[in-house]
Amino acid sequence: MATIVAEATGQAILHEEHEQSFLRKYIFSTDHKVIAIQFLIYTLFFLMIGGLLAMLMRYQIAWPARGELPLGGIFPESMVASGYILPEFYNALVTMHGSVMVFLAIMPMLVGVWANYLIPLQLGTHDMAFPRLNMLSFWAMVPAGILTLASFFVVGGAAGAGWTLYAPLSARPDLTGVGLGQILWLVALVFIGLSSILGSVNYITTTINMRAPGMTWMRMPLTIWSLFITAILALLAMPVLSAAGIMLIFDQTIGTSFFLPEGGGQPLLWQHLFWFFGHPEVYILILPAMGFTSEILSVGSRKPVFGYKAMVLALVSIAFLGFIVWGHHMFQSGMNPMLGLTFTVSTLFIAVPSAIKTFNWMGTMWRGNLQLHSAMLFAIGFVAMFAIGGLSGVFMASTPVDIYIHDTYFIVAHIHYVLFGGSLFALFGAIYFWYPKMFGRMMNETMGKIHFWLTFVFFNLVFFPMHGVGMVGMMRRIYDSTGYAHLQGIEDTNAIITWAAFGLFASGFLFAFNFFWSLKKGRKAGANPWNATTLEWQTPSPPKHGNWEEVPVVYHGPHEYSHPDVEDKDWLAQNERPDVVSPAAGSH
Amino acid sequence: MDWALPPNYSTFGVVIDQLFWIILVITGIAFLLVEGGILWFCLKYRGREGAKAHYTHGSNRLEIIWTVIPAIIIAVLGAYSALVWDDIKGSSNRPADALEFLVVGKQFEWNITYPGVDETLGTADDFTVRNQFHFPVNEDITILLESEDVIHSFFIPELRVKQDAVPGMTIPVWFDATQTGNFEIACAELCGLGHYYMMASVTVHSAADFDAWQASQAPAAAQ
Amino acid sequence: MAHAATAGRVPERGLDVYTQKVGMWVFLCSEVMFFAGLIGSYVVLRFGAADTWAVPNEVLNVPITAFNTFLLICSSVTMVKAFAAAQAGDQRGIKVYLLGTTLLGATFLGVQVYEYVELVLHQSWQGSHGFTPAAGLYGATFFTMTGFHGFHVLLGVICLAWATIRAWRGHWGADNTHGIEVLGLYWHFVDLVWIILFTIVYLI
Amino acid sequence: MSEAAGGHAAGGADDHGHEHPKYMLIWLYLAILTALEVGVVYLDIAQWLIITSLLIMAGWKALLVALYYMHLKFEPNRLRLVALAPLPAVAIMIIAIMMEYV
Repeated sequence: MATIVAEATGQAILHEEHEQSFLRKYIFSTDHKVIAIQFLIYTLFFLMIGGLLAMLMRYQIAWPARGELPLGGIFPESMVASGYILPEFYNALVTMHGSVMVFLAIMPMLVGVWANYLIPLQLGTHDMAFPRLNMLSFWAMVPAGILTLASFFVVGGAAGAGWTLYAPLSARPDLTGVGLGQILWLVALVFIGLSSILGSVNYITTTINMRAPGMTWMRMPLTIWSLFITAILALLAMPVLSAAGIMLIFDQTIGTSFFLPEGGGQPLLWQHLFWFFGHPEVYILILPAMGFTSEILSVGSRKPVFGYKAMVLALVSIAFLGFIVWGHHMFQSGMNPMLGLTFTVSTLFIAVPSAIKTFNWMGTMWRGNLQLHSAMLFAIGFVAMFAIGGLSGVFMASTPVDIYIHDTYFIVAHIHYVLFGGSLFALFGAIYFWYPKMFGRMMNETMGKIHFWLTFVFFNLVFFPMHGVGMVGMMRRIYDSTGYAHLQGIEDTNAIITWAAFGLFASGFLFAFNFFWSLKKGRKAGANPWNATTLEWQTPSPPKHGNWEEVPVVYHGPHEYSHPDVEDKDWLAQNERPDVVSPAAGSH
Repeated sequence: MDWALPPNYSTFGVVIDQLFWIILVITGIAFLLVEGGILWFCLKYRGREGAKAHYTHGSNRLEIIWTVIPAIIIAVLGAYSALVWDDIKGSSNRPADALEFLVVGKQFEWNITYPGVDETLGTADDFTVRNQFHFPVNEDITILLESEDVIHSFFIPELRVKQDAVPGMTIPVWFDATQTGNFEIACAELCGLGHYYMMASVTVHSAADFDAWQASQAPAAAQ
Repeated sequence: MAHAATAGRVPERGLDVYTQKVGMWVFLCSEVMFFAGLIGSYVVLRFGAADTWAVPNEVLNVPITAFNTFLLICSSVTMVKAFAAAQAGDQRGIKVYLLGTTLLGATFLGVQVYEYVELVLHQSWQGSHGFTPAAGLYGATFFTMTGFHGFHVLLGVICLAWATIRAWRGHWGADNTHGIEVLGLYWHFVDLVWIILFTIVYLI
Repeated sequence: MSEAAGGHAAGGADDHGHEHPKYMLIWLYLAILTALEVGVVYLDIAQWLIITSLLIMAGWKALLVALYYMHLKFEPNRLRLVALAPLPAVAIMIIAIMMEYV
């Protein structure tokens, strides 16, 4: 390992090796790595909660008239009565599954965990720009989580107006039967917004201003690029949601009528504000996953990322387009059809950068030396599943087709191919990949591979048939589909989907077991188990407080694998001095 | 379950279905290309001891190819979609002499107001029927969609019609059924506890049958 | 090719602007979007109800708010003066100007509270007594926008009070101006938002 | 180079090596514009003229604050870029929502 010559950096990081209290070290820590691990545990917990809600929902969809919910007795009468899931609880399940997954599981897992963990390490700095704000961004999530869980147990139950909170349904308790639950969720949303904004300020500032010497923009790993762009999206989109959410709270509590037509307000205004946030949010949920995938594919293929610059440009253009396409969620909402025209065109063009990325990922694998470990399998799985999710998006972008498939299960299939097959696959990959850095031990490979194949098979069994159910015309969020003439004959498919969903949920526990088992029993990892080039692998696992003995100096691009001039190994760390490692490389 | 769109009974449905299948073919080809490629690469370039990957940072020519080709396909698709969309929803294409109905959604029913024999809304012979939508075949139909409380969505799968009903707005929707038959209006937007049973029957009559039905309803409603 | 050949390059130095200032500007970007959400909604709602919109100076007390606007402008100038004093190492200037800014900000808040109380208790609105957030879209947008601005002023005043206490402890000086500049950025932003709110809410 | 990592080196002092902007002059400017704004409202001229002039004056004041008090006039372009970044998003949002009334 090339250690950096002191004069090259001019500055050594002060090591605060003095004893910190347990509270300061593990609970109210300002160390970005500890905060990332806190986020990881938090989000894995809510991933399980969100999954549990989905299981209850799937049970109801598959067997709407059966009752007999297993363990139904443990739920209060207001949720499950004599084995039957009640419609009000079903609406809460639909709403909170979406809300919890988007806001408390996937988004903080992509950004809270990995932006926190990777930005300082991959950029070669000792911590975030504002460590205390960073700590606050985690602790703002805690009340959000508590309020969310508590909302299930208040009078009227948890929010039941869908995760999109369409007013007036979300604004008038008399129309849903949900009062306090809706307000609690909105307050939680404001906390989430605060957390996300504080986090984003940190990520952006750190990336702009605290890169290690030599870490030029075009030497940043694609993970950092994607997290940086994501932070910009969150920074500009989240405040709009906060503002809209606060107005919605006022509509419910102090008698305003921003979104209530009786008082002159406009329901469509809510949708515009929500989707102005919501579409960038969709990219917040996928861009980091794209970054992890690029990184893992490059390491696992032992090749540089194919078309690095094109990848960066594609990220930037997706982010830009992300702000001008929100109307495609509203094609059938009654907005001005002229707006529909503009939004169709801008939306379809998002397919272009997405295609560029997909082809470049394939280009990265092409003529590689593929190491098919669990992380790599999930990354490849991401590309395969994201492709399906991206392609099914073309149907919706084409407005006439959207007339039919809007608000059907086709949309449900699409969003899950992107958010589960996309984001969550990449997240599993990222956990398998960076776990050794976080905890110093490898996760068990055999369990990892079994987990991948179970997830892959069950995932497709759950969500691919939903395209068909959607084509038949099954509407989203219905408690019981059996009453409709056009939905006759889909019961068996729905039952198959539900059984597969149970399998998918169960395979999550294999992952959880592997996660905790490997903490103690996993193989010791060493600093760089994957022979990777980026900076985080050039410091011990787990890195000490402050990350580096001396700030690294960057000499190379982020993914220099299998360089022909490097003789003895197939990788060239970003901070390896060319004259020390390979004189030949210098003359290249 | 058939993996198919339900049979189509409207004029707009023809183009919508056509577009659906066109996109399915295009995306199907892309799907095979990508998934096949991934599978092939996984098998062909599986890691072997001592093997070294091909060192490349990419190819500008390839980047241009796979930017331009999708962009062209997308542009054509976008232009065609926009034309069809304008045809179906553009306010300038609203049929002038259509038979008009008022449809008001509320938790959890559809109230349809019929124009009566004089074929105009807002006159004395109008009458309202709950959860029953009757109209004649092969005639331009325009419904004025409203909502009393929350957002609902007016969805008739077989006619390929879907439009949100937004409180405070009156949204015109037009279509033309090509065959007689019995269908259902479903609510496609979560509207509360009874969302799942917010359905109404749709009956497409021949012109003569519709007149007869309307005549049979009108006296009852007039009282 | 991002490769060894570029090793001799002089490394980038970020923005050449110190980190706290970059951070504050980035944060202000999100504040811009927050107020854009509120102001955008106001504009849209007002267009939708243009014929029923009340004439501002028939409901709101424009002269006293104009005075309040003037206070906020004064507080901005004292804020930059405090920064200039810090750069010059003028300890007395730092204390005086920071204290002045704090007091001006607090007075602004006081006047706003007075305005609210008057509106809620004594202003008549469409025949009934008391102009509250529930008074139609007009009341809703008015109280939401000015209320959130007031909340930002309150946060600013708290930070300013803390900075003033630090000034008395001799914390600031020619070698320590960053805190004042960054706080100033926030404060001027709050002023800037008020300039826009005052115009569109009270005057137009 | 190490400054980039530490982030503390580019000091405020050398950022502001220029002559101080005339803070009091700007203050006077702002005060006069505010007085004018309030005055315009009471003028007996066409509504659109009042609104346009008010918006121009408000924009002018906002610009003065941003350029002089917030020092954007003296900052490097890189920082101005950060400051201006959200404005296109704001414009897009408001214009698109307003299209509901077209």
